[in-house]
Amino acid sequence: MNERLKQLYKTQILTNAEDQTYFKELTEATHILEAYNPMCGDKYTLYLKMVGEKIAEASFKGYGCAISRASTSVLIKNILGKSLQELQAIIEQFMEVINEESEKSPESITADEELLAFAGTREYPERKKCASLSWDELKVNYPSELSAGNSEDLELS
Amino acid sequence: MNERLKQLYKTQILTNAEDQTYFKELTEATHILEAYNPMCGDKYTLYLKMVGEKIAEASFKGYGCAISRASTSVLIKNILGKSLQELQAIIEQFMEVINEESEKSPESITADEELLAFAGTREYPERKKCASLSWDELKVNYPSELSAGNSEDLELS
Amino acid sequence: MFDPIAIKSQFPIFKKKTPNGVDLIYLDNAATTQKPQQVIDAITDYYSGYNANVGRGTYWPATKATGAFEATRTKVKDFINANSLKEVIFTSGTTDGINKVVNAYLMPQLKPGDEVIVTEMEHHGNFVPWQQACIKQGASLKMIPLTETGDLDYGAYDDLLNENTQLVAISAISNALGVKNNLEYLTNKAHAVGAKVMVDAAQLVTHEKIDVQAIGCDFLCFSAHKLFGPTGVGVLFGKEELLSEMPPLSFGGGMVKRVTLEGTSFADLPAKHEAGTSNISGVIGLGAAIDFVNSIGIEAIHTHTRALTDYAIEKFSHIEEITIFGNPKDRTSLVSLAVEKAHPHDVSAFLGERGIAIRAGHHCAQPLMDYLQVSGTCRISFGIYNTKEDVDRVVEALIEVRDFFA
Amino acid sequence: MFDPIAIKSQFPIFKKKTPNGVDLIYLDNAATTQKPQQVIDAITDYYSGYNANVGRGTYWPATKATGAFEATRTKVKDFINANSLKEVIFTSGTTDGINKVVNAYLMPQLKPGDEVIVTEMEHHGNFVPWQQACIKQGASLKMIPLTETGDLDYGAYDDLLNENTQLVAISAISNALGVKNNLEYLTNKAHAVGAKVMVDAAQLVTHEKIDVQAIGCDFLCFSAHKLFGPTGVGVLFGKEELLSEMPPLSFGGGMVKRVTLEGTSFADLPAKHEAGTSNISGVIGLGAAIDFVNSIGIEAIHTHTRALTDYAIEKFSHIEEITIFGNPKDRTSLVSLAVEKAHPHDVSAFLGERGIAIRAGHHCAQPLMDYLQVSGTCRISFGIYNTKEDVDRVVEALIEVRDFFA
Ligand SMILES: Cc1ncc(COP(=O)(O)O)c(C=O)c1O
Ligand SMILES: Cc1ncc(COP(=O)(O)O)c(C=O)c1O
Repeated sequence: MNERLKQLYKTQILTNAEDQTYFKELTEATHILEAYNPMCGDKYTLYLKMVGEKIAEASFKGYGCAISRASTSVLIKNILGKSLQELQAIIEQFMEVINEESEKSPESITADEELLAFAGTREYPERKKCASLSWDELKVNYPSELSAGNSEDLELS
Repeated sequence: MNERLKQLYKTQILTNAEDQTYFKELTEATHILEAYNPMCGDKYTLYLKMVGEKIAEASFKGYGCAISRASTSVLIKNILGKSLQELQAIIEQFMEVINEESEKSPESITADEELLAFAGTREYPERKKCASLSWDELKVNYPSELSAGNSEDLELS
Repeated sequence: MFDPIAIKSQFPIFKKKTPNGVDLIYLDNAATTQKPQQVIDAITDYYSGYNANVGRGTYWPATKATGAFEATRTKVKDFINANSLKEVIFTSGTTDGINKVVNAYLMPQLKPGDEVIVTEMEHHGNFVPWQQACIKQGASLKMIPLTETGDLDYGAYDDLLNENTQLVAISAISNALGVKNNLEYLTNKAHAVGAKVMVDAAQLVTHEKIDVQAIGCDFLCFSAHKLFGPTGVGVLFGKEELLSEMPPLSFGGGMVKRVTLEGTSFADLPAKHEAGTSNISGVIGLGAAIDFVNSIGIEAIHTHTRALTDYAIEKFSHIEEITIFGNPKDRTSLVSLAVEKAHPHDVSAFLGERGIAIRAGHHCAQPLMDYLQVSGTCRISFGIYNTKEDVDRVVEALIEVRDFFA
Repeated sequence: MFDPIAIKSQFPIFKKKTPNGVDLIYLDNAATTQKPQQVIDAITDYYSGYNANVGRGTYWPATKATGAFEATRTKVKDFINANSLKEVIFTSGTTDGINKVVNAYLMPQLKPGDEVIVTEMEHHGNFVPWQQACIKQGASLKMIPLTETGDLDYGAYDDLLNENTQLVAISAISNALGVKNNLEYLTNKAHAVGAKVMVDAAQLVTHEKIDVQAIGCDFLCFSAHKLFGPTGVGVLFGKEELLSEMPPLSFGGGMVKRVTLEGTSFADLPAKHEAGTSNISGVIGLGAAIDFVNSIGIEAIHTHTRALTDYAIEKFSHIEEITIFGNPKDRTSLVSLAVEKAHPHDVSAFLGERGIAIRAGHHCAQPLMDYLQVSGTCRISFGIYNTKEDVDRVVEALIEVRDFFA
């Protein structure tokens, strides 16, 4: 097997993909978002419970490949307890780690091994969306979603 | 102007195109056919009155270019008083005159100048359908049409 | 500098001779435009280099194909100044887009007593679908008449509008007269009574900048093949609010979230309205066509084809046996005419002999032919590769036709 | 002799390397097939040499384009053994054909109490349109269940049929299981209760001879892009009697006889059902694709892809961690499988690294996924250019995936 791919799937990703800690529904969620990749069908529901300005609790459910699942798990882990302001910074940092056009090396952006594991997608444009799926959803929709909430269409999905 | 085209439109065709003799409705028609070329919109209604086995009366109305109108006029002229059997032979002869793949020269097929005038379309594939429009309609539809009659959709056309 | 000769050299068809051995002078641009090499290459590159279905596979070349396909959506959005990518739906052409809006948007809400307004100059593609919907639902189809000059009768339009008007469907430019309609006016008035507006931009797209936000229309359709792009692909613009509220244009793969025996939930915009495998090579080719147009500049194209139209009118009007149809305030892109004693098809045949391709017939606008009281016209429609010399050759040919049939 | 290597050399994409620098092993043929040079050339020749709209102009190149366009109709007629050219309607694809039949044929007559039957293995394209029509009209959608082997439960089908059944919509070959259905049986039984039959031949067309008269079906659809042809074009076959009685599939230019404000009379078949400018290059490309298939022989293709399917099943079944979905009596063209512990998308990503293009996901067949109780599968679908060596390379790759995720 190709060493580059093995690199990408290295233990960090497989471990996080199998981690069940945050893989559950959050019945008291104040905000529910849906990250969906129509290209492959991967889909995650993200549950957030805001208390004041902070994300007090978070979890996810859904279906997808090892990369998207691991990245969603890592996302949840990273936003817990954070304010919306902090959230934005975290998301931007991650986006830069996986951005193949970034001038910075991944290691110069963060020292977090779990985040760095996804830098491998810099060489895999096809898998970049897997890594960023849930992060994109939060980035694009949190300003409106976090103020309004949105569970439309979720009955069927 | 191109001499070949002038040849095609030579007096025979222009004269027949302007001939009003058969350009009328036939209220006592026993059979009505519609020759329509969707490519250009040319359309002729052919009226036939069968008495016994013979075409006792015939006429046409419609709209089209000089070639299609002349050929329809010549068609009517040629089938008047003919039996269905004779009709078939006349149509086949005309088709051969305009058939660019025929091995026979037009002059060896007929001596009728009015029919020969259309031999020019052998060199004009784009105009062949103009020459054969009404003839085709009669050829394709007379077996069924002449036994059943068909004036469907004519109200609007 | 705008140089039609240099532009023409990018269109491979003009390197061919007609069967008569003469150069092709193509003046049926309103029917379809010729294709520049870069559009043809875009299609060939896709089929030869990265052919795959889009929006599904995670392998190369599927990812590359999806990228190229979606890149066109961005190009279209910018080209027509839509608000977002969600407002750009790929269809198989103008007619397809209009039919789908009729079926999915209008039909479910149209009831007896409702009214739909079209114009007397509409192409059948923007006439028959609305008419048939009205017949089916017991609603009324109203027609904005033309004045003597061939302009829309705007006063009559104002009178037709009322609170029963559900929708107004109008061509931006008539494909048979070249009349340019005042879309902003028509749209504003329609909105004032709560009616929606569909703009048929089939002819506009290749001659003038489209700005859907400036027009304010609710829907707008065009076909790629009239914009130097491939056949079988078009665009439906719709305001996001409408597109997201209305039922899907059609149903199938790629436009669903979840399907069970009992029901289906639909994907978000724009996927919701794009069922099944799209015309992928067509969409990619449309993207190349937009790049091509942008490289020349739509304003420059507009200036050029309008100048040709003015030049042609001026020239034709000196020939007494020629009748030019319409004399509107704002005419562009084409001229419709008749030659005394010569049937339009014979005129087009004679011109065809000289390699001049024009269109004779009713131009899919029979109500307009009824208004003009003719069964057809000769239409000379311009594109970026045409020149004043082309017009001069048409004039020569028309004079000979006139003399022959005189 | 059937020689897949020689055939493959006619497909330019296989001369390319993937971004990883390896050869492409294309095994997503059920999604779309690759295009041979002669199909690409047919499209290029049209755009470069005789581009014009069809069915209208009397000038060259319009006459040549019309001839090439209509020649395809004859090729399709012979290819599917239709009775006449009137039964061959060009659409923009399978999904488009089905949606249009639903709208124009089924909807106007469907009433509460009526029933429509589909199968549990349908592609969304032959499922959601019927479902939505039933929901709209208050009719019931019934589903033929599958047996444990993945075959249709023919006994259950017999029980579902009754005098309320209006239509039965069935795939000829399931795009997710490769099950071949007994079309003659299904059609005969449906006709016995007076129901019409729509066959979705999207997968059949490239693997087996279609004979609409032998099947006896009322409608049949397929897409050119799964038959080595272009995207954006497909065929709807319909029995002449039905096509001539039903209202037009859509409305616009080219399908009318006469249009007035009050009403419209429609053209004869097949023009009646083809509104607007068709996908001309697509239709011409489809003609070239049929020529290509005929030059090889559809029987030879069938033998080859079925042998590959058998070979793959035999090989995969030796790997314990692989689950092959379905075990039907008649399977052809593809294999759907799962690798223990590895998500299908990860499997396809690993295979993609080696230049092996397979499809992972629900294959637009969510009801079938529910039946299989999975969220997706890995699908390996064969085409004429595939070989046993391709299968061997898939086996190697699957073993590595298994080991990696173990
Ligand atoms: C069985 C089946 N039906 C319908 C379709 C839809 O075909 P298209 O996307 O070309 O409209 C497909 C292909 O995706 C299919 O496999
Ligand atoms: C004004 C107008 N509307 C609609 C159409 C139909 O476009 P298409 O045939 O590409 O669907 C045309 C072109 O024929 C047109 O000129």
